[in-house]
Amino acid sequence: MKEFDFGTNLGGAWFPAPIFTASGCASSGKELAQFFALKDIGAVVTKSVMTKPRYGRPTPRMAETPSGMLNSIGLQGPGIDSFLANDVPWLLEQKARVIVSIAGETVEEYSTLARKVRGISGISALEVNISCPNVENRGLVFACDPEASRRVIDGVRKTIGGEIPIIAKLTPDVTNLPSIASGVVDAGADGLALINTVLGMVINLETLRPHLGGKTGGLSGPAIRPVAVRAIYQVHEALPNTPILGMGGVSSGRDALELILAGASGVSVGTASFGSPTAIPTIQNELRDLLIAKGFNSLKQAVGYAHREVS
Amino acid sequence: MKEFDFGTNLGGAWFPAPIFTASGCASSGKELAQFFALKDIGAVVTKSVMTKPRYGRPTPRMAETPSGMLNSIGLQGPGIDSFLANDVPWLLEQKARVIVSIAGETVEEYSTLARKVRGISGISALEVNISCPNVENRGLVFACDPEASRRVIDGVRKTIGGEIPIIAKLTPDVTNLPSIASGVVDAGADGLALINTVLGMVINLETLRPHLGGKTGGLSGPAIRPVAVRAIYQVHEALPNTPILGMGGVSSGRDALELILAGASGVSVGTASFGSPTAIPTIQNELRDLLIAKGFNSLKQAVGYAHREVS
Amino acid sequence: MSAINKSAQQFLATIVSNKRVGQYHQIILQVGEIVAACKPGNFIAIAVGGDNSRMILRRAFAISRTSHTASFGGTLELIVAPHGSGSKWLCQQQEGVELDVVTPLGTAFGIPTEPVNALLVGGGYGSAPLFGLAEVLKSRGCRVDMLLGASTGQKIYAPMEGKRAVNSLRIYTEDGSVGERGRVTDPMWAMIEDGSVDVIYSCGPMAMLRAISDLVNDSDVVHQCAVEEAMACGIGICMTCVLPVKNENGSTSMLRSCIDGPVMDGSTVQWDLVGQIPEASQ
Amino acid sequence: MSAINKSAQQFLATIVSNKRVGQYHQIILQVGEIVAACKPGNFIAIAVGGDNSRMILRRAFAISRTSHTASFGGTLELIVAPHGSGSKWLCQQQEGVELDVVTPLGTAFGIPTEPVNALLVGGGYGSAPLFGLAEVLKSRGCRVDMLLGASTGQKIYAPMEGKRAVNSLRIYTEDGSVGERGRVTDPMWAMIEDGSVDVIYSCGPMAMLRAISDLVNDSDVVHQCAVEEAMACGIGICMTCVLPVKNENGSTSMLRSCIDGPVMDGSTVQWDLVGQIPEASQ
Ligand SMILES: Cc1cc2nc3c(=O)[nH]c(=O)nc-3n(C[C@H](O)[C@H](O)[C@H](O)COP(=O)(O)OP(=O)(O)OC[C@H]3O[C@@H](n4cnc5c(N)ncnc54)[C@H](O)[C@@H]3O)c2cc1C
Ligand SMILES: Cc1cc2nc3c(=O)[nH]c(=O)nc-3n(C[C@H](O)[C@H](O)[C@H](O)COP(=O)(O)OP(=O)(O)OC[C@H]3O[C@@H](n4cnc5c(N)ncnc54)[C@H](O)[C@@H]3O)c2cc1C
Ligand SMILES: Cc1cc2nc3c(=O)[nH]c(=O)nc-3n(C[C@H](O)[C@H](O)[C@H](O)COP(=O)(O)O)c2cc1C
Ligand SMILES: Cc1cc2nc3c(=O)[nH]c(=O)nc-3n(C[C@H](O)[C@H](O)[C@H](O)COP(=O)(O)O)c2cc1C
Ligand code: FES
Ligand code: FES
Repeated sequence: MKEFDFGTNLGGAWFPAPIFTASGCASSGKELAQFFALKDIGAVVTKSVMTKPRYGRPTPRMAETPSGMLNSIGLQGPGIDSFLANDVPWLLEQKARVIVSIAGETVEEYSTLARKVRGISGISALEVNISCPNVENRGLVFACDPEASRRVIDGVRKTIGGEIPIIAKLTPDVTNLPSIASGVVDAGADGLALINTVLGMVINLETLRPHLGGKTGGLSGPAIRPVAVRAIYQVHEALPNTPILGMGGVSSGRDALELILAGASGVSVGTASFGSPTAIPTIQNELRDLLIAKGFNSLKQAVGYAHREVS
Repeated sequence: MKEFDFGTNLGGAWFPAPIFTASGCASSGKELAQFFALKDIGAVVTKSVMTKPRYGRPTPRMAETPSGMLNSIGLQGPGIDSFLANDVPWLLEQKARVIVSIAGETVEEYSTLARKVRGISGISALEVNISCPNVENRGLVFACDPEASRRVIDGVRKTIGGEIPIIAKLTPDVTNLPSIASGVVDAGADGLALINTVLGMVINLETLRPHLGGKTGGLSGPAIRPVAVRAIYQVHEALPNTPILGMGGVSSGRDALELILAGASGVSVGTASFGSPTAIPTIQNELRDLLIAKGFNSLKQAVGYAHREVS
Repeated sequence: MSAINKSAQQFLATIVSNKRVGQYHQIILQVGEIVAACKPGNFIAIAVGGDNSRMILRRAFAISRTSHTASFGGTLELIVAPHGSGSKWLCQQQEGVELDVVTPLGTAFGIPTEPVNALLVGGGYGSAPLFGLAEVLKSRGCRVDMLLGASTGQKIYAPMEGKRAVNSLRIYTEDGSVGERGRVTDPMWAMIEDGSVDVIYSCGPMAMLRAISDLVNDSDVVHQCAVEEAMACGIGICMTCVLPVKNENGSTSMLRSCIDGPVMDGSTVQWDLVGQIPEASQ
Repeated sequence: MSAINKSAQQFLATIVSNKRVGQYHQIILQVGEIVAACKPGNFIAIAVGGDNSRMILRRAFAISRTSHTASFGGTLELIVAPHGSGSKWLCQQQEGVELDVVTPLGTAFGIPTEPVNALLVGGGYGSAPLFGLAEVLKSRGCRVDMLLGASTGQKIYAPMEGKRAVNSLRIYTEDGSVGERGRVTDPMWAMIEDGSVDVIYSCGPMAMLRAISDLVNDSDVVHQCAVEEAMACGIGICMTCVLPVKNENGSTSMLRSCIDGPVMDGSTVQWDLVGQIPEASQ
């Protein structure tokens, strides 16, 4: 019997397994290393980093909701220089595959960040989180604006050249996701990350005001899984040749399989790690067993399988 | 002590209490009448009706998801003539307040429906469900298209005149909800119903294909409550004088209060009735007790309270 | 008030006992006076998972038998297969636990006014409501034959007391582990042909119900089947549970299997259209 | 491997006992050898609601005391207030139930190397970790005084055995139902002024911790406080639990109270900035 092939490919980068951390849900990896070896999972996607150090948003920064949670962290972080000098070398020492996520407030900031990332070797891919407010356009989120999305990716593409794959991370909070997706692919994205959190709010019934310091927050967790599956399915249908890194509410192997069948070549696990620090290796093992039980010889065979006609 | 005032007003129509059924989640009322008296709740919002009888979508039409469900009913119904001849008179006989929900495939169909509704007396308001595919524009949902949304409401406004309030029901699956909302208000909507279901999908792990007959479906239930609260808050902020009928994941009095504080003048309860046929009167009682416990003298005082500065 | 589900109520029912029987759980619920309104074919809808459950919909189960006991008053018996998370949760609940239930729901099996020859056909836990039905039919002087089938013997539910209520019982399993190897439909054609059957009552997987409908198609045998469609509400308000049913005038309606069923006239169900949409309009 | 939470593990812990004590529940968990790594100040994160829970995040509880018994091996004691749905669920779980836990998490109270005069101040269930701490301090030759406060007597947690470990114990309630009417901070200024306190260890509501910090501000007294911020992950990966803390160079960092706390140096926490964002960058 041929051995089961669990490896996956995202725009040229190869990973031995398809389950990754989700940006912002694993910090820079150190904290999870106590619970499992980072090299055993597909890759560590690091928290979106900006040019300068950032304090983020005021607390409270989270609210639990039915089968989900809201967060409004506001991209607190050390800034790209400290991140590249300290966090990336540590991750590479652990033999983890590293996907660096960057976030900016202007088209220019993304290019600057990409240039700095390009200078470091050993990074597997660049995730470009464009679900951030564009300060040059009334704070409108880049990924909500087809033109701004394209410009960000175009700038990053020109900076990065062909060195590492560029994965554009999109928000589901748009009227026409496939059109935003094809815009960024035209601009040079090698892959897409779907989905970022869904915009939500909780009112605190003690204060009678929005609970989060940032008022609105991003909804994640199992509650949004059907939205993630739909988004991945729609985009895979429109762009069958563009690899997708799927995410949104995955907390078991069967959840991950849903996203893969819909069209994801890899799956990031975010909120589930908050509920269980060992969620990622557990999900990865469950997925492998499930794929084998369903008769697949490789992960690749299962990617987008839900689109095929029933024979 | 002054008596607590639980009444509410939606674009001119008055209701003795603020909890309503949600369109499509109470059929035409008869089925719930076994569990409570329809006259005791704010109003019955009937299932969106079209001009002709409709079979709807193929089964399976539902999938349970974490703290939510997907449905793809596809507006099965008897058609407007049978509906107005049979269902409305029965509801009026029960002394229920009736909000008729209409749905169309063309701008013209909405006007036709509105004309027929205008001919019947005793109806409290008209809910115009524009979260339907527009057959004249590649099936693009009306409420995803600012121009089509405006044209539907404009047509209905001209037909209805000022006889009964028009409430436009919007989908949250858009990039800029406040702009769609202000477009339909400009076109003549007296109020807004927020939110319709969120587009989602579930893959069946036995067949490895989309579970629903209609492939995608609408996500409802507690999972989407944070999205509803955010949508209502955003739209109330943009249009503080437009009454909102809120809905999305309400299954207790505290949930209803969240929507009201965010800006809803009335609250429809949909999916919760599937889990419990007595959900609506229970929620209505809980809400009343909670408002009184929080020190409000009237429902009206609480509407949009979360927007006020903390003193 | 309307005529739909006119005896139905939502209330708390206490589990009186919960026993494993083969691959099923026999669960007895204390329900009080409402037991008198529960007829064979009706079902009960149960909230699952407790207060903090992420499962927001009720689960439907056929009422297997009803009784009145001195110690518990009116009780209902359910036969539950631990299938997914909701039914597994239910099977784990112990004696004394209170369940939030809505019952009696849906249509009941029609009981003939005159004594007839009745054939009761059950697949898997589909046999559950047939034993209660058998008792009623016997009390009306009917002859009651029963055919039960399942993939394997562990999935045959046929309690001792139940067997006493029928004139004959034959069991079929696909693996031959209990009874004869084969399917319940195997002997049916012969029984229909020799005129020993007036009415068939069936409950089980949709494929079985369809096969029976096909068999009786050209005969005079009446076929009442209890269908099982995925239900979100169980009370007629969501339209998820529809089945294509032929009207008198030849047109097709999508009827709700929760209120126009679960018991339906097998000859009117358009089995070939299940999961599809009729082309013409109603 | 990294140095963060280096003794922490995720495992199933069995409830050995669950007793109501005033308005709290005292819950004892069997945890095995890991008990040796649990220090006063550390906390445990518990998954709540069972398999089908709509609550997806763990709940954090201070480890009140640890022990080694012949019958159960290593055990942890928790004092749980039934607050919202998660803690209420926990308080309802019976002996024998297995809980999914992660522990020991976070920083511990610093133990002085020389005997000192220690004042332990607890608000509500905040007294829980102080009794375990008191035992450690006593064994190092410290003098241990304790002040406990709450709104009402039912919310004072002060077990018999605990009382034996301290040199003095004074209780304050706002309604005067137990001990003196007033707040724990009332007698503190005098105690600090007469030099009878070297270190204060505090645990309780943020307002109490802040009030104590303000009191000791101009003194030489060291103040170690266990903070309580809403935590999504408890292990340092989500950044929800941050507090503004002053660095040596005068700048402010937003530190994670789950891994850089819960025990923090009260003099470095910028209490006036809690819930806000420092203006300058780090
Ligand atoms: C009228 C009626 C009578 C029934 N009688 C019995 C009985 O006597 N004994 C018994 O064991 N089962 C019976 N069933 C099936 C039972 O309702 C399902 O097994 C149960 O709902 C599965 O829930 P779950 O959470 O375990 O599975 P999941 O697959 O996790 O359920 C997910 C969702 O799908 C629905 N669903 C899944 N399978 C079925 C199914 N087969 N039929 C309907 N809905 C389904 C569930 O209700 C739920 O909403 C009956 C169903 C109906 C409609
Ligand atoms: C380090 C630490 C130690 C703690 N020690 C104890 C203890 O020994 N005994 C005790 O009774 N409680 C303790 N708490 C508080 C306890 O974690 C909360 O009461 C509990 O999380 C409330 O959950 P719930 O589901 O009952 O309430 P809900 O209000 O329904 O919880 C909703 C969400 O908010 C969070 N949350 C709510 N209140 C608090 C709070 N006060 N602190 C932190 N998060 C909160 C919950 O974790 C959950 O994610 C501690 C908290 C922390 C951070
Ligand atoms: C606390 C938190 C912080 C996050 N931070 C980031 C971030 O910095 N960059 C990013 O692209 N996505 C961020 N996300 C989104 C996640 O990467 C992921 O897209 C989303 O949470 C859906 O996956 P999940 O349901 O598995 O969490 C964050 C999510 C959470 C919950
Ligand atoms: C089964 C089902 C059918 C629905 N049908 C309609 C409909 O016909 N017209 C409409 O405007 N909304 C329809 N909706 C949307 C609801 O009215 C409501 O906007 C949505 O479900 C959110 O509320 P909830 O979470 O309380 O269910 C339907 C929802 C469900 C679950
Ligand atoms: S299950 Fe809702 S209509 Fe039948
Ligand atoms: S709770 Fe997640 S970082 Fe502290």
